[in-house]
Amino acid sequence: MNISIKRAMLLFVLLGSLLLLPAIGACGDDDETAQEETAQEEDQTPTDLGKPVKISQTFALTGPYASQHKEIFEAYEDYIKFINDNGGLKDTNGISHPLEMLWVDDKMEVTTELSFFEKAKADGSLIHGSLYSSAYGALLPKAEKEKIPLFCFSSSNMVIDPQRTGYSMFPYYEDVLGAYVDWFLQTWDKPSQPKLAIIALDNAYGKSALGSEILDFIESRGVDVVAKEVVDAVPVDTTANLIKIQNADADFIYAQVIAPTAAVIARDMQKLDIELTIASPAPMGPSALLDMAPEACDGWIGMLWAGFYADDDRGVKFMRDLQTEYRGSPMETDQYALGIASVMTMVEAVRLAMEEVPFDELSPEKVWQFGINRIENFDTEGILPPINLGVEHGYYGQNHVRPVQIQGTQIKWIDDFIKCPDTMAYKEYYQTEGKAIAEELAGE
Amino acid sequence: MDMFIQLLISGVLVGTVYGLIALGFVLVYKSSGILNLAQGELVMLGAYICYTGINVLHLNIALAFLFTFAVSGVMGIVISRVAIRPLVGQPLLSVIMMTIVLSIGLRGIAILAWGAETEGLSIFGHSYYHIAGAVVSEQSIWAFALSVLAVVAFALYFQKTKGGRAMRAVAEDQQAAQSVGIKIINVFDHSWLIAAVVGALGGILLASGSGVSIELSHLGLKVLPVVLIGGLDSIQGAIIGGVIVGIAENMAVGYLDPVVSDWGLVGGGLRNVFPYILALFILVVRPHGLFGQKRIERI
Amino acid sequence: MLTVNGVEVIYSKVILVIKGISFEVPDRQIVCLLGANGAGKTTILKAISGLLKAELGVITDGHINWDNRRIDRMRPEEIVGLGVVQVLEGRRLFRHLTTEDNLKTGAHIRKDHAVKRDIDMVYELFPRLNDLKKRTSGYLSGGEQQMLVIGRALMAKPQLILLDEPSLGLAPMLADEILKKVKMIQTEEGTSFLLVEQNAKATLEIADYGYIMETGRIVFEGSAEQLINNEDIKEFYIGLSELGQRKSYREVKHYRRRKRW
Amino acid sequence: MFNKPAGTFNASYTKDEAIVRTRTQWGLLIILVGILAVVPYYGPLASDYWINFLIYVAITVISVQGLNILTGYCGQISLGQAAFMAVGAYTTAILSSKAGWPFLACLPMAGLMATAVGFIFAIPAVRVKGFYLAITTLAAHFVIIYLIISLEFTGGSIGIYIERPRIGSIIFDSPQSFYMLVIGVTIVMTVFAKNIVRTKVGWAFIAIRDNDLAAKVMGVNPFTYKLLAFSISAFYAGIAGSLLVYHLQFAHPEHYGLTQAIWLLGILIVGGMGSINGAIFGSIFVRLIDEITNIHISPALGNLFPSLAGQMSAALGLLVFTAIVGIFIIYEPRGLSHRWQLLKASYRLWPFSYWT
Repeated sequence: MNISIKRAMLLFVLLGSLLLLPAIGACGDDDETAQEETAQEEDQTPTDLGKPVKISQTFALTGPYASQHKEIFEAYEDYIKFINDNGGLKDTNGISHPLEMLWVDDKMEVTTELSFFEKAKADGSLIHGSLYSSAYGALLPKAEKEKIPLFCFSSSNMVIDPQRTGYSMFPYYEDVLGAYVDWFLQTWDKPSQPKLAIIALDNAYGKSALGSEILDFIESRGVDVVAKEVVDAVPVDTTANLIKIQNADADFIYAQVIAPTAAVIARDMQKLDIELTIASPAPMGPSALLDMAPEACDGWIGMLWAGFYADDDRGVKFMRDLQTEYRGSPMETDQYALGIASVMTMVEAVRLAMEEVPFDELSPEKVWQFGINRIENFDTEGILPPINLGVEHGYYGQNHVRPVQIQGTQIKWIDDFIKCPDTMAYKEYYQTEGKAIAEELAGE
Repeated sequence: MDMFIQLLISGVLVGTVYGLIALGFVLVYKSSGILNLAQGELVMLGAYICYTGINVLHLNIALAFLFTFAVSGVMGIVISRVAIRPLVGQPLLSVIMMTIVLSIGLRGIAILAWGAETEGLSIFGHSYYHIAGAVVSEQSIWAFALSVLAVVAFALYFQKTKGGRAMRAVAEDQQAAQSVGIKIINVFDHSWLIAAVVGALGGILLASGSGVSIELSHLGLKVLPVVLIGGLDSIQGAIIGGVIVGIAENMAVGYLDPVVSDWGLVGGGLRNVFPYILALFILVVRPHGLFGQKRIERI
Repeated sequence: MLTVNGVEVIYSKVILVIKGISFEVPDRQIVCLLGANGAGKTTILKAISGLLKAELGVITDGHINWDNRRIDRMRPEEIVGLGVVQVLEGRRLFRHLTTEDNLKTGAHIRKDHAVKRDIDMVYELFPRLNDLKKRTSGYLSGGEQQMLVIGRALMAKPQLILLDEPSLGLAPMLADEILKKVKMIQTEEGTSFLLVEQNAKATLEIADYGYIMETGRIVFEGSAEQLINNEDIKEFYIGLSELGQRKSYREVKHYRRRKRW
Repeated sequence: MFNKPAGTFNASYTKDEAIVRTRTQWGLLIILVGILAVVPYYGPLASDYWINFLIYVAITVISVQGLNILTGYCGQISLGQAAFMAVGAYTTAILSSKAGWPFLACLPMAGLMATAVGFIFAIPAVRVKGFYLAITTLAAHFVIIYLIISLEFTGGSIGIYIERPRIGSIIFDSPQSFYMLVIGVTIVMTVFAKNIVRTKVGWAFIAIRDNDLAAKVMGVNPFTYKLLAFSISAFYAGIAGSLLVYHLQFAHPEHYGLTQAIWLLGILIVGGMGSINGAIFGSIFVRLIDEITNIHISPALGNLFPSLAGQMSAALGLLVFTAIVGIFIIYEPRGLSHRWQLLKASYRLWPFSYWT
């Protein structure tokens, strides 16, 4: 009896302490409100610091994309610190407002994602971002209904079309594959029909390279898709897949995978003595691949949207300085560059809206109307080609990729930005009808 | 034909590692009747510990292995004492949930300690050999050889030593084992220690190919079809089941993927699912796996 | 000497199985516990050997002493270490181990190197086991299995063996043989036994002292002769009436319902 | 069975079998339903954020009720519940977006489809027990998710968007109205579950859980009843999946991971197996803790230790789940519902609460 009482007490103490957790969370909130109050007080004194401007973003710091998302997370943090260290954002009255990022690790669970979205909305976030299609897809209907601008970091064409208040400013996976095919065909000089093999990760990201639309597109370019292989995120062995590719006599390979997968594929290719052109889209991360399989990855091509790699553009220098200042030394990872490009654009949308709308009237809808729709030829100074968002611009975001290659122990740009083809046959839909919907939304 | 042999040989090489990991799984099941769904996490942690040994503590490979075994062994004992001992006599669901919960907790600890990043773990050479018409990498030969060595060492331990006999006794009849003075909880500790160590070895061997990451724990789930096929309580079943799954995976990719691809399943991708489907079929025919003992139940 | 003093056992926190019993097993003696099914004989054995804890049974009152040390709070392996070994009911072998390995597990707690010699001693005692050394024990016959579990218990060099229903499911001849061996062990090795049996007649022939249990209580005790000569015992446990005739089951039951100790 | 108020005796079998036994209970029930109806409009929970949370809790309750019948009552461990939810979700998504079926047709169809799929996988599953069963249901999970992600008509890896549910001319467009719909379904499903477990079927389940061989001897065919339990459980999962997909308006295979199945089992343990109340308590308790940890604490912690932000927040949620479920398994395996019983008993027996 005594034991059970003790146990019960222990249980309640433990549960009680768990229930204390919200109190701790609330303490955090208190701090915020306290900050806000002090900020308000400071408002009255002419120190020029207003209430924070909030943007929100989710990351998946657990799960297969964790290492990429961590770099992106760091990029967001650094850039926001940079903005705040340089005086924050000015509103129409010339008062500066610090920038604040609300974020959460969604663990790739859609319910956390949705819950956070609602909380961010309630907390006054002006613009929201998520990193992958399955979460984005669930947020889009809600964002659309309330006209909250929603950024999807990387996505398949199918999820994001037609665009209304959701954006991906990076090219769609299908389009990147299309660009790779076109790019390869430029140097194809043999008389035979070129044969492509596709290796896809066994999840939504990977399998978007195997959709029927993109396969139709590739066929329309006169390329034969001879192998469609599906591999695990962290495979033990890809020999079987590669032998099939070898037997199918492929001429080039496209691997929609992440770095650990690429490392295994690279080693198995070396083992089986396969020497074909192989490329991957941005989530693969060539710098990570170089770390993991330095002896086998020579020649691997990355179709990147943005990145470092010994470029002397101002944007790249800026990122390097940012990393040196906040992280101690430049790490030069390509995911970081993507993160910077993304957060830059989000902040730019907020900044543009703040130029037009008085601070008190700022809302997600206003940011969408006066911010996003006014992003035209937004220059990230070389990180990305100029970005266009919004209704008037023919294209949403930017649709360029730039190939890099691992050469020995170096990663080098091997071509300039290439415009991606529109691989979706039904793309006409949002050029006409979709545009009408967007205009209608904008007109309200 | 060439492809067949290549697939067969790579299947056997990988399958042995699966068998090794499954061994730890079977051992815990036999001695304590607990389905260790955290085996995948033990595999993952083993790889991380070895990574720390090599890249942070700068140990040489032999020392790094010993370091890994020592740390994993201690971890196994701690798990056994903290999480498993209170479960004696609890219902099945509690036991299963405890190991699931344990697996989640271990993943949390790994993330806390190492972050969620992927690291390379290069401990074997990168040369390639042609054996019987197939190309095999040095890494997979090492993996095979070390797995076989570990399995043999373990089998000897299990058959010939006092500790091994105690484990077998507990596996057969816990109360009778207690009645001759065997301390059951010591045997639990023992079996978790071995499970953690063979898991860690499996982790190192797998990670030497695919790198160290949290996702390595998913490879632990591959053990489940292995033990379903081989039988939960059979050590030889674990090894043979491992090899069967290794081969089945490769054959599924090589020969079945194109078929199901034609049926409209995009790209096939049967590698992970096929062992489970195979296991389901085997279960329908033999509910206790190929080598599992049929338990006689009394009301 | 084993002393059980006022022990009460509760299962699963609700079922009172042993309602305060006391008895003792002097050194070098065979003491038997007789009683019907469900009287709590096995439970008291498990309470002594410490195996009760694994079955959600708890000793809630009283104490058990062995050589003036309290053992009721000890763990089973500690009790085995003190020389008290239980042989469980139902020939609980390690069925997939060989005969010899079974005997070796019996010596688990021992640290000395005389194990080999003791194995030979067991073979001497049970010559049949010698021929079956390498056989998987699950394939032995019932009698051989019973010999093996007793042999296995002997390997721990016990001073007291708690023997639970050794003749259960054995042919009468085999049962007698087993009991003879028990007597032999007692006289030759000086091991004392606490013997639980259904077969009262055969048991009382080898026992020195006996206790009768019913529904968790000791209702009668006495030396073996006293018990054999007691009319009631004859009636219920040996199944003979005064006239030496077997009574029908119905009559015994009827009588029993009427008469309570 | 100390769940009757002290001094209340049942004078007839009808009364003994009734779900709600006393007038007080009726009163409390009506008040509870009233509160549930008012919550989205007044009070501290009347925000989109909390309504979203409550909707999700209600959907969880439905799914856990199903799992409770299978695992808590019938004793069959299932790791496949998330996959059966996916079946319900995809049935709804496909019928609604491609065939234009209305809500009232999609919802039961989702349940039935999940039942059918559950039935197929139950055939190998009922032949095995214990650990083999657990892994068999795991296999079912992998196979189902694999099929969803690989087939064309399920939208494969892309997913399917669907419209808000509508009944006749009413569109459940606002969070509040959808909340009402979900709560309504949840109440119906809970009453249904309560009804199942107190009938002959329920007792057969319990007999099988406690000892299926004994049940067989007593004339309960374990095979049939296990199949039935699997089917009922899958039906609940299908309904829950259907509601979830209406809530998200988007079906995607990544939404139905193995983690979800594990969470459902965890909730069952925390709530207390074999208890209808337990499923409700568990869902609220675990989801609340999860919500607070993930959304509120973990970013705050991350901001506190910026250099470890990623690690901290990623690990926290996992460790908290481990802690909660682990503590319950070890210290209170009968879950919250048992605590609730004790509380009720001590209240009723007061001041003579020596019963515990």
